[in-house]
Amino acid sequence: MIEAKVSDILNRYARDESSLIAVLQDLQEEYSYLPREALEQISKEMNVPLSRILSLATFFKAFSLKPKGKHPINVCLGTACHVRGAQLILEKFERELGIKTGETTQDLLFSLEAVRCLGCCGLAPVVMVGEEVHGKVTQTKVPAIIKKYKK
Amino acid sequence: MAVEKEKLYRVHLMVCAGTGCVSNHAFEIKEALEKEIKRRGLEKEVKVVTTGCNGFCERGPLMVVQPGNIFYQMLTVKDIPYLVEEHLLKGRPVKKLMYQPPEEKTPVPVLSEINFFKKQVLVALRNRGLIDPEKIEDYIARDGYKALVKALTQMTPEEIIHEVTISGLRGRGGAGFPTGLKWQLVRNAISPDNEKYLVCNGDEGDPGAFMDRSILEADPHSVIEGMLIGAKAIGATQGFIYVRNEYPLAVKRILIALDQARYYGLLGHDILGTGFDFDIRVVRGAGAFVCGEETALLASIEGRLGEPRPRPPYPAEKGLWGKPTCINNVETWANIPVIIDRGGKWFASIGTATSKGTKVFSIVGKINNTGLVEVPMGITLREIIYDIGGGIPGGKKFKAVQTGGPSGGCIPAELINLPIDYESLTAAGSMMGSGGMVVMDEDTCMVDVARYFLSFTQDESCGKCTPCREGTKAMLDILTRITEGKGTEEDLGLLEELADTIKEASLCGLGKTAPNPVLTTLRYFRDEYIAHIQDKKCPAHVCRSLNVYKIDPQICFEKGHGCDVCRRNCATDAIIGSKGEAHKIDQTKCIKCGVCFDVCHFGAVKVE
Amino acid sequence: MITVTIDGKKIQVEEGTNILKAAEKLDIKIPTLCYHPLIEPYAACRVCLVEVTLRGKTELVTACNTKVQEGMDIQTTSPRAVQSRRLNVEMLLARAPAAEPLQRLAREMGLEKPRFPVRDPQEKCILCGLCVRACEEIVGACAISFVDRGIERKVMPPFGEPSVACIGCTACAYFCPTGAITYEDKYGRKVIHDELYLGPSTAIRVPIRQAVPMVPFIDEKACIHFKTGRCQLCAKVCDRQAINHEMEDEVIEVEVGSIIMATGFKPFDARRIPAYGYGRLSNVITALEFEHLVNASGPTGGKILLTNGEEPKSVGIVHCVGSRDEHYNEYCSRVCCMYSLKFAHLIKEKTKAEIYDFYIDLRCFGKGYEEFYHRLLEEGTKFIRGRVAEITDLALTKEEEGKLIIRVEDTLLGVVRRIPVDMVILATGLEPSVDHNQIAKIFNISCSQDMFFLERHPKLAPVSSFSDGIFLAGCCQGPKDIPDSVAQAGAAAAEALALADKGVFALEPVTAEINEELCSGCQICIGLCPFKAITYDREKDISVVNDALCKGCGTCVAACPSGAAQQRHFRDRQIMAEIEGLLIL
Amino acid sequence: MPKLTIEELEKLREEARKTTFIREQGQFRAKINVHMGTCGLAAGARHILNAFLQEIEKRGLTDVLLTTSGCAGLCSREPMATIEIAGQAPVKYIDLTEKKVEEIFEKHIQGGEIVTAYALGIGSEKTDLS
Repeated sequence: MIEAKVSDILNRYARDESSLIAVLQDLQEEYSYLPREALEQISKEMNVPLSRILSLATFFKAFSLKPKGKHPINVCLGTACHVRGAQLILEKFERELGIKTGETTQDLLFSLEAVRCLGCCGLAPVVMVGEEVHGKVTQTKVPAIIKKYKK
Repeated sequence: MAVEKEKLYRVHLMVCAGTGCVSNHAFEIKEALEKEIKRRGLEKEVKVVTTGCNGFCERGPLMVVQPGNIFYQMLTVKDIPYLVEEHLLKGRPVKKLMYQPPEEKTPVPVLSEINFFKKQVLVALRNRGLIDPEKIEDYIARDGYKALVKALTQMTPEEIIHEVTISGLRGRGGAGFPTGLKWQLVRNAISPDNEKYLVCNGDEGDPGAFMDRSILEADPHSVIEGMLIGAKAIGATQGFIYVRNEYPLAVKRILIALDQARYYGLLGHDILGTGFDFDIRVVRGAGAFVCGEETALLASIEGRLGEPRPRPPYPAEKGLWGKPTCINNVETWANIPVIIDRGGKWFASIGTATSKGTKVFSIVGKINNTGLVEVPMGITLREIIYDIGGGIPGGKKFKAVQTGGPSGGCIPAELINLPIDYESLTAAGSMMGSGGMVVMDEDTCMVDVARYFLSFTQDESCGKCTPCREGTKAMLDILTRITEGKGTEEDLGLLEELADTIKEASLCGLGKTAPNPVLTTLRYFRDEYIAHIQDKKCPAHVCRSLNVYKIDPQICFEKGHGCDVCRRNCATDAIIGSKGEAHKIDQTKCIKCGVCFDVCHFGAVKVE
Repeated sequence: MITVTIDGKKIQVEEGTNILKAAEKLDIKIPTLCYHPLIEPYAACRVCLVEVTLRGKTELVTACNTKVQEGMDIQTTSPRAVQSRRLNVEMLLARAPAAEPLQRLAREMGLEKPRFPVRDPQEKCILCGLCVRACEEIVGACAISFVDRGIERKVMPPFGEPSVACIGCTACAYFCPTGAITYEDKYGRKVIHDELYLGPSTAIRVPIRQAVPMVPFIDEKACIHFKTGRCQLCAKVCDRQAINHEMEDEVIEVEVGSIIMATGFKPFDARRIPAYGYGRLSNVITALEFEHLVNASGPTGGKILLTNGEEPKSVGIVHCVGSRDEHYNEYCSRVCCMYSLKFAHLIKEKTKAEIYDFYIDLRCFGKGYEEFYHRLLEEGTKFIRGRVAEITDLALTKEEEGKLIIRVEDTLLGVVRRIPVDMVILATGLEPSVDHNQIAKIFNISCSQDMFFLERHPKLAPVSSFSDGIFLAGCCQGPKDIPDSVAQAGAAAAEALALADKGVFALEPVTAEINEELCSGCQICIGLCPFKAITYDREKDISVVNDALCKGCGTCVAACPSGAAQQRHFRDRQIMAEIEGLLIL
Repeated sequence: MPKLTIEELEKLREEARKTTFIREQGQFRAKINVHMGTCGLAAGARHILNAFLQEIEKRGLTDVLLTTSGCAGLCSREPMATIEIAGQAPVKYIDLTEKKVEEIFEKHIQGGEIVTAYALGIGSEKTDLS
């Protein structure tokens, strides 16, 4: 299953090291994390040492070695959001979901991340759930946002 | 990809589809417009065009009606039927959907009359709001690829470089290296197999800055054309555009633009029949601020760890795969076609003696008109903040502006008449950077801001060199201590000592500039540090550990009649009281999240 | 050449030299941590910062990766440089307080304790990346890498598990300046992680200690270069450029007039006697191992130590291991008695251990040997006559605990004894070398019952073989001590020289010949000739005898069905005449 | 038509300009304003507008601007349009039909000659505002 998917991703690119990041990005998109078997297969088929793949996978923020929740919540901590109180929003999410930043809820529904600038500074503070952007968020709006995705 | 013959419409509705407006449901507005236009039978007369970012993100979703340049803002789906009937059917622009400056009573209908737009001079952003970024024909109609034709048929590489040199264009990515000189270096560099590369740095990592994103979204072809001209000048055959993966829309639009350019033979072999070859590949970043540093960016394109390496050798001598490589940022590339088309002299006539042309800034933070502006170099801070930015919301006092992102510094209110150019910003202890401007008012704590930026760089440090990896962490620890009221006076000395060494000893630009926010705030706002250390107080009530929330029982009881809203919203059951009586906060339980302060309609909750 | 000024002193260096090397020439030491001359500079630790002024611009640069330029003015001790270096060391010390080179550097700079919080007092890794770079650049294995970033950065194999890419070369540990990467000494080699077992620990070594000639060789099975195609560090560091990885084994053909066989012996494998516990009990060692141990250039520098690093208090030496034993070799290996006595003497000299010698007969046959034996008796070595039955670590009494117990019948007293000792040396005998069978076949040499090469005559031709021009020397002919070997080798050389000196060789006339007219070309004789003296002449369809090779054994004559093969001096006619003569008597 | 030559690129530019010129804030030679209040619409202003649009498209003009506005006040003479040639006073035409539009376009906009037969008057009303 994973093997076929990975082959499919690998076929989109030239099998040289310069495509490695793109391959990992597609893999991350497919699974919401980088499964170990997939990395081992990529290492073999692209002829890139596993150690190098691991160092990329842990260096870049876009990659995760652990499965993410169905609805990834990204709280923007960009400058504009920070001066408009984004840290408090993040902490509110932590309290509401009962997890720390970087973790995933037990039911695998939500994972919480802090990100640096989503580029919607006009709407600060901004929270992105999946693909959807919520602008001008306040602490009191947080429970409603979570509720919306619980169904 | 067949090209349909375009029909003439009497009205074009230019709907902004930049990330900001898309986040504000711009596509729903577009659908509603199309539906309503069809319902009214106007589909043969009125065309809806999606454009890239218009800049006035604060007011999104935005739409401009052409002809007439009528500017609509903060649209909702509900407004659409009325707008179509009134404006498009009856020809009566709808006043209530227009922009009304805070200080004026009447709405301003015409875009060019709005202060936010009035003072701007568009060079890099020349096509914003005027073209559909997904249509190459729109770009061509606005003199797109005209400069390319000129460069390919009438100019030698030396002439192109000469033109860029006399334009005085300096790198818009931050360091301000003269572009013409860089090109000359790459042109002169010897490559064993004659291969040279060209890179567009679109890894815009500064939090609060989004000009590169905006250009790639609104006018991708201007970057492609700039790179084509650059390729001819330095003798490159392959280019790369490195874009943050956090900018999906920009990636999508640049990919479409590349396809279109290839379709018309503006990329690939034998471009426009002139025998010139060049192609461009898009590389998506994967979330590392340090990849904005050129050597780290190159490593990342090669598929290696985005870790800076010592310079020299500079990329101009040894870049991608060891070949001479020219790296310029998105905005720099977008300026090139105009310079070639209108001449370097024309460009040099804008701006100041050492900083020529215009610069795009994103103004965010405590400001009325958040958005993206392009202004001539040398404009004063006051003009940007008050004339364009519309001043500080809520009549608060302007305190400082932070420029240059995490690498920059804070410029205090006293320097509001500072002209904006590379040299004066550096003299003030900050830097041009990529052009992010974060405006701060009296409610902003400067220690917290310094801590914020340092936590950013500390988090983004790649960890290769000691001063950046260990030093930023040590500084952050100290700043955290100070914001928690545990700082000592020796801490300030240690901070300065660390800052000096990190600045001098770090390997790359990220570390070398990381202490700037701390150094400038220490320079201009030392009293705020002292207040945190000596009085254990945060004057702006931002540092939460130093805050105490209290409820004024009199106001709570008399004005609010003990409304109980604060108690219901309190996360930790720290508020005692029931409906109809004055409430109290149990300080042992209070986590200082400030919700009670936010929800109280009567101003009964006070921060000390 | 480029002229630069370092700390006020002018010096000329070659273009492309880095500041570090240029300063070295003036004996100016700049501290470094992440730099290694064999690995590309990384410029990460920043403790080699120096202040450089060039064309009016002064800045701090790292000495490891900055190349000198004409007119550079370099200050290695400017306050700015010293301050930055010091703070960098202080910061690193907070990260890795247990790293020794760092502690030393800090002390040199007058730093006691870092002013920053220490996260892990046991930490040794300073993230210099030498291990990662060595594994990638030099070894080419890429088994480890940096993971995570910023303050969380660390070095790890993928997923923190032993890596399949690891070739177990321990280069990472070798380049690690702080000892943060460790390995175990196991199976006689350095082991980075347990899943790997890959031959000896160093690829370049001298075959044995005190080998003659004392020349190291590269073991292809262990050499990194032959695994990954990289490394070749040895070639880089060898001043004389004596190392060539491209060199291959080759077959050389030499035409000679005579050959001296000196193919030696192999020591008896003590594992074949399970009762002695060799290979199972760690302090049971063979004679050869003891020689290594006691050698001044050996692993312990000549000290006699047990595996736990202590000196033995008692040592047992077991004679006749694999010799004079009908289960293994019936012959006496001749040298064991005397080297055992030598060992006893050496142990006595170096330790105060009690020594037990278990012998069947003591054969001190040479000149001065008996006197040596008497000296040993005087030194107090205890000689016990009897074949050792068993060596065990199963203790029966308290005294025996933690010891090796030698069970033996003392035939002089007629009792079975259990003697506890700390170390047992097995005096292993001598056996024919591993490939003696093949050698014998190639050179047509006969072997005696004990499988050593057979001399032509034990008394009259002790150094000749049955093949003319092939002589025997040393242990290939039978167990010998050094004087005997040397004497025999001299004799063999003299024999060979005698042939060479004459230049001609008189053949024995008693050889076979084949009558061309009678030979049917059946080739039966060719397969039978033990000296490969008969060849087949395709043109004439007959067999032909090579007179120089024929030894006149007569096999072909007896076998020839047509009577074409005849032996000179012993033709059928002559033999019949002899028989007739006998019958007349 | 992949693979443009330089001439083809210029042609493409000309083509594209014909439909996008109305976004520019440049100088237009002529401006047509069709009055589209409720009464105008009832009287058929839509058709008039389309007729003007077709004329512009047919001739491939990029310097004539077509806009709309609300009621002009003279409801009985709708549909109406105001035509303003740069540098000249605006002219109001009344009781328009598609056929009249064709004539006005040809003579007035292209030829510069006011079609007095359909014109209400020259110049605009005086207002206190603006």
